[in-house]
Amino acid sequence: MRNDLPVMCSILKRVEYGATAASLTIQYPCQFQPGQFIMAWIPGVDEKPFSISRHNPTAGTIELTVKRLGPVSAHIADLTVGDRVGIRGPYGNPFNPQADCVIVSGGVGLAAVAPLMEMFPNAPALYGENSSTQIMLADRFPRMRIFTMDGSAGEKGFPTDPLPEILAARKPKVVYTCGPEVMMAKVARICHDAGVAGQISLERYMKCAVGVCGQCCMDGERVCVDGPVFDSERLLKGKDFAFRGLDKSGTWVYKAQPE
Amino acid sequence: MRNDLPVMCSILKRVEYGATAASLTIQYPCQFQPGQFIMAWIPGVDEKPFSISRHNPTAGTIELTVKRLGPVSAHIADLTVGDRVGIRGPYGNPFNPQADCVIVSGGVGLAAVAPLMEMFPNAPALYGENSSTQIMLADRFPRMRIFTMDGSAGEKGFPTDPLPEILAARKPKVVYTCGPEVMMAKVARICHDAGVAGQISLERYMKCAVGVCGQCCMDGERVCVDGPVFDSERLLKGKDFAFRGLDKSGTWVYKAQPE
Amino acid sequence: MTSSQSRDSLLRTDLFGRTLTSPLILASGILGTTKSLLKRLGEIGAGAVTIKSISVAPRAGHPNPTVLSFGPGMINAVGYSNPGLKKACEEYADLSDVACPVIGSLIGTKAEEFAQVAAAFSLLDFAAIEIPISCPHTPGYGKLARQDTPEAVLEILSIVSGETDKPLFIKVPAAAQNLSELVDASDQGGAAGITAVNTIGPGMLINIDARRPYLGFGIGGVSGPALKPLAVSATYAINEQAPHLPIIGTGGVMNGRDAIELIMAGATGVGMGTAVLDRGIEAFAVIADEMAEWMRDNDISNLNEIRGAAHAK
Amino acid sequence: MTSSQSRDSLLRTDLFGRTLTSPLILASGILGTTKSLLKRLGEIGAGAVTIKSISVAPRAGHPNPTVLSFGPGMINAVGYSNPGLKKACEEYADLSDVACPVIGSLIGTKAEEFAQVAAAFSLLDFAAIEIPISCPHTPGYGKLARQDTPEAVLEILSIVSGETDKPLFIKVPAAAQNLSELVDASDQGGAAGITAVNTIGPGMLINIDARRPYLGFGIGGVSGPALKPLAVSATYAINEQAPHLPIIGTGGVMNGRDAIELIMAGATGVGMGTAVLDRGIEAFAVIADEMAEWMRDNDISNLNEIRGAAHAK
Ligand SMILES: Cc1cc2nc3c(=O)[nH]c(=O)nc-3n(C[C@H](O)[C@H](O)[C@H](O)COP(=O)(O)OP(=O)(O)OC[C@H]3O[C@@H](n4cnc5c(N)ncnc54)[C@H](O)[C@@H]3O)c2cc1C
Ligand SMILES: Cc1cc2nc3c(=O)[nH]c(=O)nc-3n(C[C@H](O)[C@H](O)[C@H](O)COP(=O)(O)OP(=O)(O)OC[C@H]3O[C@@H](n4cnc5c(N)ncnc54)[C@H](O)[C@@H]3O)c2cc1C
Ligand SMILES: Cc1cc2nc3c(=O)[nH]c(=O)nc-3n(C[C@H](O)[C@H](O)[C@H](O)COP(=O)(O)O)c2cc1C
Ligand SMILES: Cc1cc2nc3c(=O)[nH]c(=O)nc-3n(C[C@H](O)[C@H](O)[C@H](O)COP(=O)(O)O)c2cc1C
Ligand code: FES
Ligand code: FES
Repeated sequence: MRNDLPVMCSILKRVEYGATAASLTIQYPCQFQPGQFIMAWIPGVDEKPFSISRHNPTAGTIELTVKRLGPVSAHIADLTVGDRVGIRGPYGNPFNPQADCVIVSGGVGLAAVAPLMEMFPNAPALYGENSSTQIMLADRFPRMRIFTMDGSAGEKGFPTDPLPEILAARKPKVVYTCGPEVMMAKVARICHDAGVAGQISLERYMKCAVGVCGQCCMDGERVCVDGPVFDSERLLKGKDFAFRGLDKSGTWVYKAQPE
Repeated sequence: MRNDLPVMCSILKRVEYGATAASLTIQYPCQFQPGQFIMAWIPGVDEKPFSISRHNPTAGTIELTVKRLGPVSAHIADLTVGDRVGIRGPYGNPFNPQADCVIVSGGVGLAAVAPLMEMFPNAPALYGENSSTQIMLADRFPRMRIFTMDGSAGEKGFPTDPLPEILAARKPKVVYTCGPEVMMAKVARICHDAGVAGQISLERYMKCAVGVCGQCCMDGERVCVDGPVFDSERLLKGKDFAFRGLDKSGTWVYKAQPE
Repeated sequence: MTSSQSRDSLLRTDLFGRTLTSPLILASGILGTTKSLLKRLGEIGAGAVTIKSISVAPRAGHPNPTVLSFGPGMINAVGYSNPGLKKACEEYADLSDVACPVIGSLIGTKAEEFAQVAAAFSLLDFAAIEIPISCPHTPGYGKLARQDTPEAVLEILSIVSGETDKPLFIKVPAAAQNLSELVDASDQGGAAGITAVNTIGPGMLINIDARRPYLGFGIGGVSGPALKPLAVSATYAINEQAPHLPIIGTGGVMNGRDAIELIMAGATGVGMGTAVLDRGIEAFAVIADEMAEWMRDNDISNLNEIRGAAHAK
Repeated sequence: MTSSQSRDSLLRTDLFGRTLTSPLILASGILGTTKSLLKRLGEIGAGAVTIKSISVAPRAGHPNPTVLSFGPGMINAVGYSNPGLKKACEEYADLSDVACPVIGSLIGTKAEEFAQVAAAFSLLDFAAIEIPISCPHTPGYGKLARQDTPEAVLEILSIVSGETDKPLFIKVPAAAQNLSELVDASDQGGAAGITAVNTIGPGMLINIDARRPYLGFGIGGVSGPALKPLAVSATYAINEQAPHLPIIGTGGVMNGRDAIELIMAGATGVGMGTAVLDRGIEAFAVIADEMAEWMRDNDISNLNEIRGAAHAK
């Protein structure tokens, strides 16, 4: 069996996005495919999954982009250069990268698709936030179309708004998406209607990240190893997508239903 | 750490030498260098070290040549085609093979040097037994000089008798020897006097065969991993060679002194 | 003739009054969080599946990291996270679409809790109930609550069997000094069998750069290859002592040879957990294939022919 | 400044009233059969060496195989083979040419035997005496004779300390349910420290083709990487409970990081056995180098700075 214990890694760089989020560049040489995630451990606190938002194999670094949502994410987003964080991974079943694509993200879901946006700079990239203060990675991706609900930056509305039109016009091979599950459900249905494949990166509460504990179950699949990237058609056929997930105790928590 | 558990292996062939000994060909693909040994396990009985007397890498076989001395060796020598025996190894520090050599063996010590005799068919090979009924491997090595104490076969006397003369005549680079320790002590002194290097394969009671249990100790070295092949000069400088060895309990047993 | 025998006919195993298609049983705490996972495991070919242990009240478990692979095995301190009895009864209310028998795993800190879970489980379609008295890392339960004594086993069995007629399996600790007493107590208390073993612990690993234990809870239990010798030894000893008690031998089974090893030690069922990490969720099919192949190669047509075969005659 | 500190000054360790050049101590039963081996280990740089355990009468031990490497660790059932007290006293009569302190390991089946070995050892130049009450596979000794109870520990300590003033170390079992009681008893009985841990067992591995346990004795104890979590956990717990008792943390140390891990758990000395298989007899030098390198990289100038560092504050 492999030794897969978290390794303490130094933060080399830190970029802040308003008060809500930060990107951290971390020394952690590894193999990586877009869509994969690592487990980040704050000793004595907790350990949670985070997407790799950028990989630099030459420098041996990864970047995490973390939104402050609760104590763990806040702790990680607060790490400064020279601090160390425990890392294990990467884990998970990646996106199947195809150049002829459209990329849709919402909130910190941007982190998961950022490596695809870097790989395919010419693909349309739609990214939504509630408001201008939350916008991340704008310097890195100057060409992405930004949507805010309050119209305080970019276009007003949801990143899914122009999607049917774009699909009709470009007929891409695939749509990649990561973000709030209501948003992804919308993407899935739009893809279905347009006859375009969708690849959806899901989030569930994770413990082991290696397919053993059953914590991240949805529709009998394990998001950590069978996912996090799933075919949208497969998700639409199941019953848990955009419907429910297990909390820490293994109790089903029901999600806000897609309108 | 390696998995080094004995594997049950089939006996493919069996050759008997009078009532005292037998050679067994065993299916056991492995890497091997002359001088190395394996541990042979009879489940429910015991496990003991035996030299590999022949290695056929193409067929994936090894041959053991076993003299009936006690219950374990008798049990192994009695195995017949189709029986299985547990094997782990090969173990030990091999001979350093040089073509310009002389090979001296006594009794079942022949097993340890047989691969060298095969490798260097033109090197003088001297082999001694008490009497004709004990002679082994004579078909495989028709050119070896056989000595018996009772003169019932080959030349009468010890295989060490002509050694000083041969060394003086050929000035070989090295003498290889395996056999009773009194004989090997004689070889060591003859080599020393002639200024020729000697490589001596020792036997000690072994348990682990991997350098851990301390059972096979002599002069602070472990015969199983530091040996079984030692430089004769190194042995002459120590105090345990041809003097004593540990028995099963770890008690020193003193050997018959070389005359 | 044997050499063409089907996997199912080679591996068919009678346990707790059911006939399993394979002796390979999902161990408790691995994947057994939802019915959808049990269903998937049944389709893959597990002989039976055990649910993650259930307590009366929901438990969030220990903070992460809770499960880590460290080379010789895994170390875990999940801390019995579970949704509690009420939600579990909803989840497992209808097990008809799980293709194999389901074993309920029941935990409690005191008499009323054992009784309550047992009574509720009794109404569900569980083929058997397993009672771990042996967890090395959850306060209030198992070893940390000294449930691993013969007295505690007798008491728990008497409470539980007062509430249900289902076959009861006591899950014993690894390397237990008092194993024979625990087996006696299980037998006297009317257990239908023994699951041997739980993880070995308490164990701890420290990240020296962080100067902290890796596990959120600090201590945990070791499973996987590191545990196998303890599982084989316990199975062998229990089978020697109480040959009439079926054993679910559990610990470190990673391939078909390991499974056969536990059966030769005397196991009837073979629990597997950590194998899912190394061999994937398909382990229950792949390892069954490996067992069948070994059996065909060795002219064994039924596991009964080799059960306990390693015992000195 | 620290970054150029010598290995010896980094690793210097005070234990049983002696100053060791390194905390790395040869564990009992590995290589400690002859004075010539102890001498070699001292030259290589072991901080101290423990002899193979000695009983009054010679013991041939269990039949072979007695020591096997199985991947996650080693399993052994040597069975306390030893030449007996008389021969041992001859072998160890003069230890002046062993460059490091030598620890005598003492076993017995009854009071007179403990007394006899202790009295004889008292006259030898041992720096300390270790008493394993924890062997999982030798009838008459350790766990198989229930020497792993607080009562037995108190009795053995009172007998042995009646015969010798040497510092006494009680060697405790791995994953002991009663560890805290054993530590209390050791402390009350006047032990100078604890060695934690012995091999975990009973363990068994079966060769399914032979249909037989691999070990000649059937059952044995597991050492090496599989054991490390149990050694770390025991060391941590003992240090938490009795911070005044020095601990020789032993189990699964294979490299410098493992040794530091035990020290952060609270160990003063670090026992090593199985490492000799993987890292060679030079392990005592190589692993000391690895420790020193980590210390320099982390600006640690003395092991006291990190001893017990993993404990929750
Ligand atoms: C595969 C995977 C990849 C992930 N990648 C990233 C990433 O790149 N960047 C990142 O910041 N996070 C990512 N996450 C989420 C991350 O693991 C944590 O769940 C998140 O940071 C919240 O953790 P916390 O402990 O700080 O907050 P918690 O204490 O868990 O939650 C605090 C509050 O936030 C709410 N909350 C938690 N998660 C969400 C959510 N996703 N959407 C809306 N509300 C939420 C909770 O309900 C709660 O009210 C990923 C998760 C998965 C499974
Ligand atoms: C590295 C190594 C390689 C070996 N290679 C071979 C080999 O190729 N073939 C082989 O047959 N044996 C070989 N041996 C010896 C073998 O391991 C056994 O020791 C031997 O077979 C006797 O074992 P036993 O249990 O049958 O007899 P035991 O019960 O150990 O001994 C029976 C009787 O024979 C005596 N005896 C034991 N060994 C010897 C000996 N070497 N010389 C004289 N008397 C002895 C004993 O004192 C006793 O009286 C080797 C040993 C070592 C250490
Ligand atoms: C992550 C994890 C969680 C576990 N949870 C439980 C549990 O809830 N109840 C239980 O009885 N055993 C639990 N166990 C123990 C397993 O059921 C099993 O006895 C042990 O892991 C040994 O089997 P393995 O080596 O095949 O994993 C758990 C083990 C692991 C690895
Ligand atoms: C081959 C072998 C023999 C052992 N013999 C003894 C012994 O005689 N006395 C003893 O106290 N411990 C004995 N032990 C236990 C070791 O001293 C040590 O506690 C254990 O091996 C764990 O350390 P390790 O993982 O570094 O090997 C033995 C261990 C092995 C592997
Ligand atoms: S997080 Fe454990 S199975 Fe996915
Ligand atoms: S036989 Fe064990 S050290 Fe050589």
